[in-house]
Amino acid sequence: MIRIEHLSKDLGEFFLQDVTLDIKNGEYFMVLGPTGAGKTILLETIAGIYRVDSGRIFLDEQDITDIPPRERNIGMVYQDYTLFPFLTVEENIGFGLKSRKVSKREIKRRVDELANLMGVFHLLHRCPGTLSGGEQQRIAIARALIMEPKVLLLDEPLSALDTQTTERLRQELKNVHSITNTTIIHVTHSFEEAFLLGSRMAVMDKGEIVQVGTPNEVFRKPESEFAAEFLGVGNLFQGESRVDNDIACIDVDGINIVSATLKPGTVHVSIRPEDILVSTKQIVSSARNSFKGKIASIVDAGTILRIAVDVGIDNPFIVAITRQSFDEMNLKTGGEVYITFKASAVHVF
Amino acid sequence: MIRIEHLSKDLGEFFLQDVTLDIKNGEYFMVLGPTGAGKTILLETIAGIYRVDSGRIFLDEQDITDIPPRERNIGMVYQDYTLFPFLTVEENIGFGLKSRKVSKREIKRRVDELANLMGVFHLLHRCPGTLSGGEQQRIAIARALIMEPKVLLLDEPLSALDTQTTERLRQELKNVHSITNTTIIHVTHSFEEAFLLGSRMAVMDKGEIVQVGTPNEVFRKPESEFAAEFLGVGNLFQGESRVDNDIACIDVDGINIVSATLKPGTVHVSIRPEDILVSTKQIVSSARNSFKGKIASIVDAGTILRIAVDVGIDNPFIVAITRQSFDEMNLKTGGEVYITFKASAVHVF
Amino acid sequence: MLKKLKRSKIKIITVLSSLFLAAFILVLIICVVTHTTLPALITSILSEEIQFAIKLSLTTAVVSTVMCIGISIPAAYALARYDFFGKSVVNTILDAPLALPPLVAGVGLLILFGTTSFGRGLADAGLTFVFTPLGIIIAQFFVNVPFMFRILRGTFQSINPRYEHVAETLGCTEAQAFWRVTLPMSKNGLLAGSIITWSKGIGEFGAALMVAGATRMKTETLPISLYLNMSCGELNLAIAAATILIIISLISLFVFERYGGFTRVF
Amino acid sequence: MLKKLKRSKIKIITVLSSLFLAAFILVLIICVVTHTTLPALITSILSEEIQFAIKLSLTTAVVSTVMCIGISIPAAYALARYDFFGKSVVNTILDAPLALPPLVAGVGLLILFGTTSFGRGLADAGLTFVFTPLGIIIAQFFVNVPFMFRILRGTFQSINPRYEHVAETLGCTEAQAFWRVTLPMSKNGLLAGSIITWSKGIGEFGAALMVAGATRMKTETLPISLYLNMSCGELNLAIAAATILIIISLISLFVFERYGGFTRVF
Repeated sequence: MIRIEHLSKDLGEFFLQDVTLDIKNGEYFMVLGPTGAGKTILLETIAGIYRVDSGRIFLDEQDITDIPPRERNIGMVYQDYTLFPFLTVEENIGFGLKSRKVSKREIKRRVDELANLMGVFHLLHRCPGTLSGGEQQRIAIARALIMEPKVLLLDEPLSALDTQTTERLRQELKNVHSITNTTIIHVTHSFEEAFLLGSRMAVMDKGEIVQVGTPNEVFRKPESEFAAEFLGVGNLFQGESRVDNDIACIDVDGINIVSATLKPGTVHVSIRPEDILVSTKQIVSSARNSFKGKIASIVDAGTILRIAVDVGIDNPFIVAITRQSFDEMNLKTGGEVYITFKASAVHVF
Repeated sequence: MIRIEHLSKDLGEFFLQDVTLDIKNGEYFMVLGPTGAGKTILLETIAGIYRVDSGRIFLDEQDITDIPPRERNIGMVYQDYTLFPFLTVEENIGFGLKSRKVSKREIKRRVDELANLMGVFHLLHRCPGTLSGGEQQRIAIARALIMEPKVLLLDEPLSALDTQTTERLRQELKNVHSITNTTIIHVTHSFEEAFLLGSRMAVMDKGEIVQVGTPNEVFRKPESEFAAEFLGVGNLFQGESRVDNDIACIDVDGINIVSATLKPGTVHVSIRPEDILVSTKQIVSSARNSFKGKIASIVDAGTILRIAVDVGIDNPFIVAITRQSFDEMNLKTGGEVYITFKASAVHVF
Repeated sequence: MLKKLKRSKIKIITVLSSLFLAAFILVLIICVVTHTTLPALITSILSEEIQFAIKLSLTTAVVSTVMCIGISIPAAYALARYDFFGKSVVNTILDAPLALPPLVAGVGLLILFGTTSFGRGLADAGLTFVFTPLGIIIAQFFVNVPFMFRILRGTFQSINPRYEHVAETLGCTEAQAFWRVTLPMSKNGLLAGSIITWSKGIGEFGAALMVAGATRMKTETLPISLYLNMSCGELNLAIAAATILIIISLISLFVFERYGGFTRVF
Repeated sequence: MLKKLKRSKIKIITVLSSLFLAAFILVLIICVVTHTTLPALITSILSEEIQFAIKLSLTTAVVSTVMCIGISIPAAYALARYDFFGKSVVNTILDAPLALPPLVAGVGLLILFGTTSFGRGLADAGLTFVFTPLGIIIAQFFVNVPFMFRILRGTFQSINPRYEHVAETLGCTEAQAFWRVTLPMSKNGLLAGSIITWSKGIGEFGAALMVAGATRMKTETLPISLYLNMSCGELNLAIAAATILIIISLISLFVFERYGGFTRVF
């Protein structure tokens, strides 16, 4: 639907280098990368704000490389909301339709509709300056959506918000996507966000796309050292969490992982490889999680070794241990071991 | 030597409230507190830069509350060095003696001496703007020391420096103190610094002194919730570290703690209570540290319990476990348990 | 207490200096406005001559301010947003009238419009600048345009271009984005710039004197009126003109500072 | 390429506006300096009258600049470092001469020194300001002191008071700390302020005209000379005066911007 071919753009501090991407119709596509990776300039180039140095952009097979932003029908939402401070919320949301010379009545109708969808109807007569970050971001999204864009570009839309608001807005973004079925390109530096929202994702570094795939693929098989480092390769699982008696019990492919984070429903679970103990005998201890498994592989990384332990679920646990421990315990591929970790080491999101 | 009685000073954003302190001759006194606790204004009031609202300051039994800074003979070194940019390093160090109308030859002699002591002799003809933070801080200290002050006030002297420079300068501050035997009051927000340098310390919060004592006393027995919180009460020990074959072995009162931080000599060791496992049987695992001990006390803190385990050294280990673990293991005061923690969980400084 | 006083000696001296300077300025202004009696002042203000001067001053200043706005908006926008060859040279040249004495600017305008073929061409087309109110307008424009330009450049620089970018994705052309977003957001800067340009235009003397001369009831603005009446000893009329000028300048200064103008000038 | 041009239409228009404005200013300056021939210019500059005007302008401007420095250093220091009752009022009053037309300031000075008992007292003591070079100095001082004041206030504000604190712990009194630390650190601001005050002093016309009058070879500064010679058609002498004024103002502007003066003014 959007096809980007060999796109390059140099703005001095930020730049894009030979970016090629193919984004499908209705996809929720995430772009993940550290600060300065060129994520924002990628969006701005897609929106038509900067002219490309070289390369082509196609939207629905039409070459849009040289047409101005207003003819592209691509919506853009910046991290800092950029609501027009001299207009009311209503006028902000209706801004785009006014450009299109839509009748006042029709504008009113559409604004009300979008305001309802984004839950900002009660704010229509307020000025943006007095609103919270979450409210402003909702309005900015409504303002973009009212144009019924073919593609909606979100530039770190959640990064300036507090945790609670972030979680609520994530859910709303999911809803917006499923209701409007708009293609969304969402830029973020949060791995969690990419995982929770994206149907596919790209990892960017220094103006280049280093990997594209489903979040799961990218996470399981990072194709470069940068991706591995940036994603903090470790143990990531999906499961069903039940909260009971101040503790959460998460069913992951049949095994139960206990966590101190009390979040029910379908969740993701991650455990840092350094937080897991390996032992050859079962441990009775204060640690709430203990599983028996087989060593699937051993990777020697100098003073640290990474051991993959298969405990009978889809993906093995990765455990990092020191060379001394490894030598003392005499571990071998295929050997039977126990892995143990505390409930507080289980990160749930 | 310095006696501060009921000192109050209100500068709006920062303030002191009824501060009383007694600092002995030749002491290395630390003042620890978070940003905004009023640490800098305490030093500035001692130096005489601000007039007090109420209270008295005595230096060697003489009331100095109302005499101007230049007659107090108290040196001051700020965090941001405040070297005079239009003077050479030599002129900076000699600045104070020039005020005292010391002869040029004598100034030259003393500047050379101090520059040697602080290891900045080779920089004497440079301008401060071109020097590194560590060099600038050394010069600032030399500039204060040349006045042979009765008291040297250091306002977070190491906080703007990188880790390596910080460690070197810490050692040099120790040396300066033992060579010159000047009374030093050193303000910091780093607990490590207070522990490494201070013979006594005060904890400040919101313009008040909340506790005074040796670093060990303050750390072991925080007298307020703030102090406990700020100091991050946990397991802190001193020991001798031997580095051998990529691992450090630290002798603490006869037991050997293994750490991944390779720092030899006399060191401090801390382990977060959450990072320690308790078990009723010995664990054979990848964890490098395991000790047998007796439960000395159990403190119920809601969903978390803090268990003190005496392993035969001066201070018990504090272990934090969840209520579930506690109930399952049926732990009792006096019971025998094993504590286990990984080498990577041992923080050495 | 004695010690306290002793220690703050430098504070006392410096604060007294500032008070002395402020008093000097205040006394001077009061000297002018109290130099005549209120009835005489009112009579003078209502005189035909002063009424003419007020009207001429107000209209020329309004026209020159509009001209300043008209050229400064695009020029300031170009220097705030775009990079182009010779940008820094243009910036420096646009600062020049700030340093140039107004009298010299007036002589320059007189030569340009009075002696060159360009000026004669304009005169043939009906635009005579020499010794006419048009000359007053061009003098005010030339002297004040760098102020307006600097204020607007600062204002545009302070507006994140992302606002324009968003407007473009919402169906605006670049020009529409400027008109519908950037300009409304520059309201305060524009207001502050306009008021100070207008006020300085009303007070302009040296440049206007050179180009337009000092002809009673023809090119007699308030400063020219002040000058003419001081010259021929009509003190009441002179004070009336001066008083009106003081009131206008103080009110504009107040409005200007209120809208944060000074922070935008440089 | 055609599309590219079309899309950057607004850039082209705005950049052209700025170039047009710069060209206008440049042409005007060139008009003045090329209005006479070089030999005539040199002869005029060497004439007794212009030589007198140059000397008078330089000396009065130097004296008034020194006076501005003398009062601005303590006044600006007070407003940068201390809080005192009436501080914001003092700040506002010190801004007033920026908005006041110089002509009005001149009338005020004339009334203050010419008609009040204070002025007569000064005259009896030998300090006659009216129609004397002393009047030129006081006029330049009054009009320019707010510039100097603002530049120095900005400079002092930008210097962390901790430098003075440290100097005091190193044996300085407050005054010594200011003299040995703050003043050397203010060098650039002081230099920028002095050059612009001096340059503006040399160009001062309206206020000086009112207080000191325009008497040939007595109160004839460069602007007054320009005015007198323009009035009586001595074009070569007038252009000579204007050319010197242009050179002085452009050089000062260059020095001023080099020392970052504008960033300190407001």
